[in-house]
Amino acid sequence: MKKIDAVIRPEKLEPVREALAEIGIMGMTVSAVSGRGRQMGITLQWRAGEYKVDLLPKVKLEVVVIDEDVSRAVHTIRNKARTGERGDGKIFVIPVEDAIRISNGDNGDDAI
Amino acid sequence: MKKIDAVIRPEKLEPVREALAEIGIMGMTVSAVSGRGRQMGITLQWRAGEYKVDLLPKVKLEVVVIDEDVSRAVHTIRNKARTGERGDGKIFVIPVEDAIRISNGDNGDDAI
Amino acid sequence: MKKIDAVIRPEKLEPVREALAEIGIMGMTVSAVSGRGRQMGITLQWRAGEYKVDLLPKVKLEVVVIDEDVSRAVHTIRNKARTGERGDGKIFVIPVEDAIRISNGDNGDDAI
Amino acid sequence: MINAGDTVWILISTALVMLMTPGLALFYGGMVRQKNILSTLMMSFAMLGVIGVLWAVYGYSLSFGGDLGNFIGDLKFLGLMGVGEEPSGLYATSVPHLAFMAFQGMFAIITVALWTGGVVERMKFSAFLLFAVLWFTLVYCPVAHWVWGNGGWLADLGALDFAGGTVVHINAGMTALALAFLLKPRKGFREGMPMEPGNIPLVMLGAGILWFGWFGFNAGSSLAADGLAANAFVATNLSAAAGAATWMILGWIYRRPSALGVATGAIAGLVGITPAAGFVHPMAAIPIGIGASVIGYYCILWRTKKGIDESLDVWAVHGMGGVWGALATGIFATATVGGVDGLLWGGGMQFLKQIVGVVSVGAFAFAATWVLGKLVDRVVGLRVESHEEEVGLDISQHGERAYGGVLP
Amino acid sequence: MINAGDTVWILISTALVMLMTPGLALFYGGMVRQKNILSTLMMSFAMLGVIGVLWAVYGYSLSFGGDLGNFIGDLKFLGLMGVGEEPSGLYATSVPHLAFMAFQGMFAIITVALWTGGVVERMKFSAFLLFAVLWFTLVYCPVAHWVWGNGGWLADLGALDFAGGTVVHINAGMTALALAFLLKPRKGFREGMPMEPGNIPLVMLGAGILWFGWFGFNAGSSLAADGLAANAFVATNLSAAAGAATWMILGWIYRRPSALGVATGAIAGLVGITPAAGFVHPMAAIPIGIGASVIGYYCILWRTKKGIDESLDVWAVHGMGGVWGALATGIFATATVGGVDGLLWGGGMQFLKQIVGVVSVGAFAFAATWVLGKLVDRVVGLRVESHEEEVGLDISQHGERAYGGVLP
Amino acid sequence: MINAGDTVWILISTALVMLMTPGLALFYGGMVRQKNILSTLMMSFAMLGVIGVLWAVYGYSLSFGGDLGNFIGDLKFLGLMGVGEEPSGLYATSVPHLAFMAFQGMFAIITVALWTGGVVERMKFSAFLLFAVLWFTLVYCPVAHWVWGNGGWLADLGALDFAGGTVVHINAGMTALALAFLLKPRKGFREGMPMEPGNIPLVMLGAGILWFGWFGFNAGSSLAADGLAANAFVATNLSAAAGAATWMILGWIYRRPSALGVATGAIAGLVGITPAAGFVHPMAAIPIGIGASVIGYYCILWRTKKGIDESLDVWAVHGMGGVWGALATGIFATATVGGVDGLLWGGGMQFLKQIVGVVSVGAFAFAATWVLGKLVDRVVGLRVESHEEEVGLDISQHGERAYGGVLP
Ligand SMILES: Nc1ncnc2c1ncn2[C@@H]1O[C@H](COP(=O)(O)OP(=O)(O)O)[C@@H](O)[C@H]1O
Ligand SMILES: Nc1ncnc2c1ncn2[C@@H]1O[C@H](COP(=O)(O)OP(=O)(O)O)[C@@H](O)[C@H]1O
Ligand SMILES: Nc1ncnc2c1ncn2[C@@H]1O[C@H](COP(=O)(O)OP(=O)(O)O)[C@@H](O)[C@H]1O
Repeated sequence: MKKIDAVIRPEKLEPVREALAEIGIMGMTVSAVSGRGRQMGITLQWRAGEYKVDLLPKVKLEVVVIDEDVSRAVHTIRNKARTGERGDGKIFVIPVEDAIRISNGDNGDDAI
Repeated sequence: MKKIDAVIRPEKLEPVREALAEIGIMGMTVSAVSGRGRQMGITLQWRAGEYKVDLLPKVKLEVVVIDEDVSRAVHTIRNKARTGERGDGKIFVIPVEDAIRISNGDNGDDAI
Repeated sequence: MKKIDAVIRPEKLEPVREALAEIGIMGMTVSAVSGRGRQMGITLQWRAGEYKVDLLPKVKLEVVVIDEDVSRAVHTIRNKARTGERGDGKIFVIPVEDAIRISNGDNGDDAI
Repeated sequence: MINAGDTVWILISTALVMLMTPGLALFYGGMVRQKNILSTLMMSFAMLGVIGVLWAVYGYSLSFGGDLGNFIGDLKFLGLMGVGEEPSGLYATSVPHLAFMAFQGMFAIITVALWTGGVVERMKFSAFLLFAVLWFTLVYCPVAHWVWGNGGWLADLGALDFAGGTVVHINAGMTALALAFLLKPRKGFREGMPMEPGNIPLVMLGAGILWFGWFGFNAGSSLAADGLAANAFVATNLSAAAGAATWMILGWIYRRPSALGVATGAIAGLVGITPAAGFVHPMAAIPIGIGASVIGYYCILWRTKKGIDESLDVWAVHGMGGVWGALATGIFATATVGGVDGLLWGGGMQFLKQIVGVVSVGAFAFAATWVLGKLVDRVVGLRVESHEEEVGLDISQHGERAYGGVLP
Repeated sequence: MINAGDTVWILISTALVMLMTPGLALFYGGMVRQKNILSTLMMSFAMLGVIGVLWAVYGYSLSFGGDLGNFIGDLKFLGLMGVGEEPSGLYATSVPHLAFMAFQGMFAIITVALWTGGVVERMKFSAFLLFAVLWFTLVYCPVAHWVWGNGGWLADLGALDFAGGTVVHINAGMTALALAFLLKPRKGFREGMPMEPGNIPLVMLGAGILWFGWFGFNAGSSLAADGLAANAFVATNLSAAAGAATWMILGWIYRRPSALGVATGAIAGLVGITPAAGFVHPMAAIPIGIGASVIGYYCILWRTKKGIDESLDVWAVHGMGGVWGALATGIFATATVGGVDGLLWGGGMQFLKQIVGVVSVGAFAFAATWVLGKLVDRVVGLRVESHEEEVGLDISQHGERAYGGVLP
Repeated sequence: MINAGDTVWILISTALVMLMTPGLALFYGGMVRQKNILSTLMMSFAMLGVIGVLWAVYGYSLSFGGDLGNFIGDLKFLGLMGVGEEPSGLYATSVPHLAFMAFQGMFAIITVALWTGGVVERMKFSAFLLFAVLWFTLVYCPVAHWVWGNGGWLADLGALDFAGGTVVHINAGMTALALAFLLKPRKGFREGMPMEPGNIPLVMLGAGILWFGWFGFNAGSSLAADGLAANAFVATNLSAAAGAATWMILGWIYRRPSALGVATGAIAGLVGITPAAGFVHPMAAIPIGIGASVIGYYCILWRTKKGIDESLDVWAVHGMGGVWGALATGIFATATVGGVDGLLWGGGMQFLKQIVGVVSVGAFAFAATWVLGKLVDRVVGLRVESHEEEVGLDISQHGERAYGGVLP
């Protein structure tokens, strides 16, 4: 099992979510985060003049999948989250040793 | 050391939090997340008619424990977070290579 | 590659953010979390009397770095996030198997 | 004869008192946990609808119609029959009867909304609605008649209540207390689970709106744009100010001057001056406001220690503040303002009358609520299911959530 | 001659109607997704600025100046020439002409703000401003003249509109519908992407402010602090209350009594009574409010089913509610209140006149909007770029975000 | 003799001005970082309490009591002695003296609340309270006496200030500037750390409430419900509208039309017209509003460039806007409205008098604040500890947090 951590643009959550469902990956956990990377910060307005904000709103998706699904999942996310501009975000793959479904106690790959 | 990522129902945070304290596990980090899984989304009301929301509010607990405590912690979370219905959530166990306590520099198992 | 999960005081985000930029570590993902540890909870006021809140606001930084940068990053975070009091937080180091940059498909160390 | 100045005053005061109910909704809504904010708002807003209609249909008549045994009005104003553009002859004789009716209606609405502070975060919405209608009919209307109705027994006795210390505040406070006993504490309350206010800025806004609206509530109760209205206006503001400052200081003595405390103190001061505003010298509002804050503060400490979950302190702030205000009216009233002297100026009898008002309204409200509450509990059940309470009433009762969207 | 009571009434009513625009801004702003709340607020606030100035410069004159062909006013009040402290002679003869002018100006502002509910979350701000100025000049001013101007053809015909059922609500509703067609649905709307309201407590607050302000809107339209004002006041409140209760029940029948529903029902009731408030008996406000809610409810269901993204239901609640109100005026009007009898009391002709008013204003608003909208689309483009819509209009149009700071 | 219409007008205007303080609290509170919103709200709310009481106790007397050396009032109205239901004889002779007193009190409260915008996010609450009481006593009361008190030297000179351009706005603006210098910038300000507004919708709501309340502030200052009130009302609205539109355009020229900008522009316009509203033709409000916005805009740019952390721009918007308004009164005043001609109509002397008013009030406020501020700094320390500032003043000063609960 692997956990795929994908940090994407908030407006891309919708298409990614749908595309994952289409390839049968339903389980996912989403959180609102802020990120900094190669993308420049954003310039916002004050009453007069402006100021720069470094950390931009992003969405973090955590998707735990069985080993065989990793590349499919990564692919799907990449395709749907991509604009080609800086700031599209990144995908990290992290090992998971075990998974347990709370409701019925399934564990290992069964729990995914 | 392992990191236990548990995604649970928000209303179960309280009992889980207490139960972990009782077995001596104090350290934990909690965040508000949204999740999708086997549980159907929720139907909300609009002025007239209704709409479906796919992502449900969940709480993510991150608890880093020494290897010996993993199963106790997982057990405790499972017991307290369980209703038996779909949507109870999942627990993932992730390897941790090192831990450092910022205040005094303790590291490894000492830092937990 | 490693993912450094650092849970710090919210007011220390600013200096940590800057210090990491100075040593060339730009990429990071930040989220608002609540945490419990050795630090006592906080006592807040009600209209009359007070109540205790166990979970305190913290900030979680996730920084994925190449293996060589881990100790520099950990060091920098520690230095800047430290007050020496309880509640300064912790840093966890977690293995990462792969990284992909969404915009251009770079992967592995190149994607960091 | 209709006087344009007086008419404007009543109309705008009516609008101000109407605005208090949304203000109260925010005041309460910001104080509950985020998962229950909409259900808390709904209780007040639903009353603007339901009681708004019922007041015109029969409530006004039961309160201000002809007298039945000094206890309740009759049905002569049913469906606003005979309530028209001309003054009523009995009440507010320089403004259209309809305006007086509307002004009084806003008091009925907010009184019901007030005691919802005792039942938030756990009362079933259907039970709430049923109970509210019963309570309005069988408690509010009679009590309003006793105190303000032509022929009401407390009016005849001469118990003073300028703008609703008994009718509104004691009434609501004792009702909230009885309901809190019937409903039992929220899950986790006894175990010390923090019930953190979800949005204090909304509480402050609500307090600001309430303070603003209270000028209509109290000074409008003069029913004319005259010197008495000005007296009531100034007393109202001074008591609110004194109450706010006092509570701030109390909080500071024990720990910190809190925003929630200042807001609560202002409301306590406003409650305290309500029955007195048109009977006392404006400067008397300062001790009255201070007293209301001190009483409210210690009553909250006491009820918390006793483990009573009268959640948003309607009993402490409105109930006990109302008792203090009613008694203070009997102490500070001066004939030079409202024609009646209180204890301080030798009016001992008046003080006794005030006690009669306090005790009878308080006891009646508590007892009647107990009976009606038990009844409603039998019929539909007062409390939501345990898991509905855990999930929050916004989702479980109303199918909504306050702050939508996973993402900012 | 100036009457102080009447003058206060108009001034305070003007202030109340002014407050409705910020109230509406919150009502709408809370209903959109968080990323668009500021852009939604801005549409209303910008109108307070822009239309506020234009009204004094030429709008008042085009609406209430001398008559040109029964269609529009002339320029005799250009730049407030001749609009001074003395009464106007033609309108509101007991208050300063300036006060009447200001009162009417607030109606113009909120009417423009109203239809923004149909274009939120996707209309370019520059296009919005340009269209708003054109629409105000070429649609609002003429229609106001038709109905309320001396010599306006609908006024001459005798079509009744006490406080703006046609001028404000039908007008805004049909405009919103036409714009919604021109703009097309928001991204994801047809695909069922949830467009979750980002801050329902603000919606409730907005509804409370609107209800409060509406007393100025309707009862202020009596233009004097008299019995008729009281009649309009009471009718307004009853219709709002009945509307709120009705919508709550409708929601309950299908699923749950929702806060958003109660707020919407109150507004529907307020819309319904607007043209009628000074012509019907207060109790007639109950069926009018119920009707407005029922109509609004099913119109929303219908337009959703049809895939029409008239986003915040200006058409359903204001447009169709306004139609109902105008017709209901023709049904329930009674000579004892406003001097004219409706269908119920044998006034069949009046009902026909109301139909003429409804159809002509509705059709004109829709058609003129279509033409002007196409024009603006050609010149600057009505809609933001696709990625601007995704990111949200707060950032893309205004360079701001509502809730700043990464961290609480 | 008391006139009911005038009395209503003053009472309701007093209520409106009272509401401005909570409005201001939200306006400011939404503009600071989330961790400081409650502390910002508290500064305003605490003044409603503390100054509310002190005004009745001695402030009114010091401002409007008999004259001591043209500089300050005496103690003849101490504890409202002799301030009753009858008109005062000297001021507002058609309304109860108590009503005039209350109206003036609301100005005192909001003036103190205004300059808190310069000290937010870093001033110790205890120091704030102490300073506020001293400032109110030693700066506000004298200046109010100079300008409005019977015998005040600026009143005698004939410097015009209809509703508080000098007393309120210049006074508050210069005070905020001096305090900002004494307090030094917030941590991170000079380093360019973003100080992102935490809740702009609350700012917009606050601006809406302020605009609404300002009708009482300015038009109420006519002290009668007459043509002059209508003139002031219209001028107020036009200047606000022009200010809002102007700021929007300025923002657009440089970058984007922002919501914060529209709100700020409206306030600037309202400030500008304050001293002039009852002296100029309504159309003069348009250049006045435009001027106030332009001046405010560039003053903010300037002070930011200079690294001055006068955090919420009280100096730029109120101080310099007030200067502009006072001078503009000397330019645009016309005898046909308020009996005095300005520069434009040949009243050059009046313009010089206005300059005297501006300079003397501005200099006095700045200097007195400097002295009192240093004193308070010595006694309790003006600024919170560094770590308290980092954690936020809500927690460190008030033991509260605005949006409670870990979880939505
Ligand atoms: N090394 C990293 N560690 C953690 N998060 C990162 C890292 N690099 C980037 N991110 C996350 O990805 C987001 C996008 O990164 P950015 O460099 O702006 O985009 P891109 O790489 O697509 O040009 C950042 O806002 C941040 O949240
Ligand atoms: N594969 C997964 N990866 C990440 N998070 C998951 C995964 N599966 C489930 N979750 C999280 O767990 C929550 C509960 O999952 P769900 O399938 O609804 O419950 P259950 O498995 O208990 O029936 C989801 O809302 C989601 O947040
Ligand atoms: N074992 C743990 N697992 C996950 N998070 C932890 C753990 N221990 C501490 N934390 C996080 O670190 C924060 C600081 O911990 P605390 O024990 O209060 O500080 P310190 O160790 O610096 O005295 C906590 O609030 C929590 O968010």
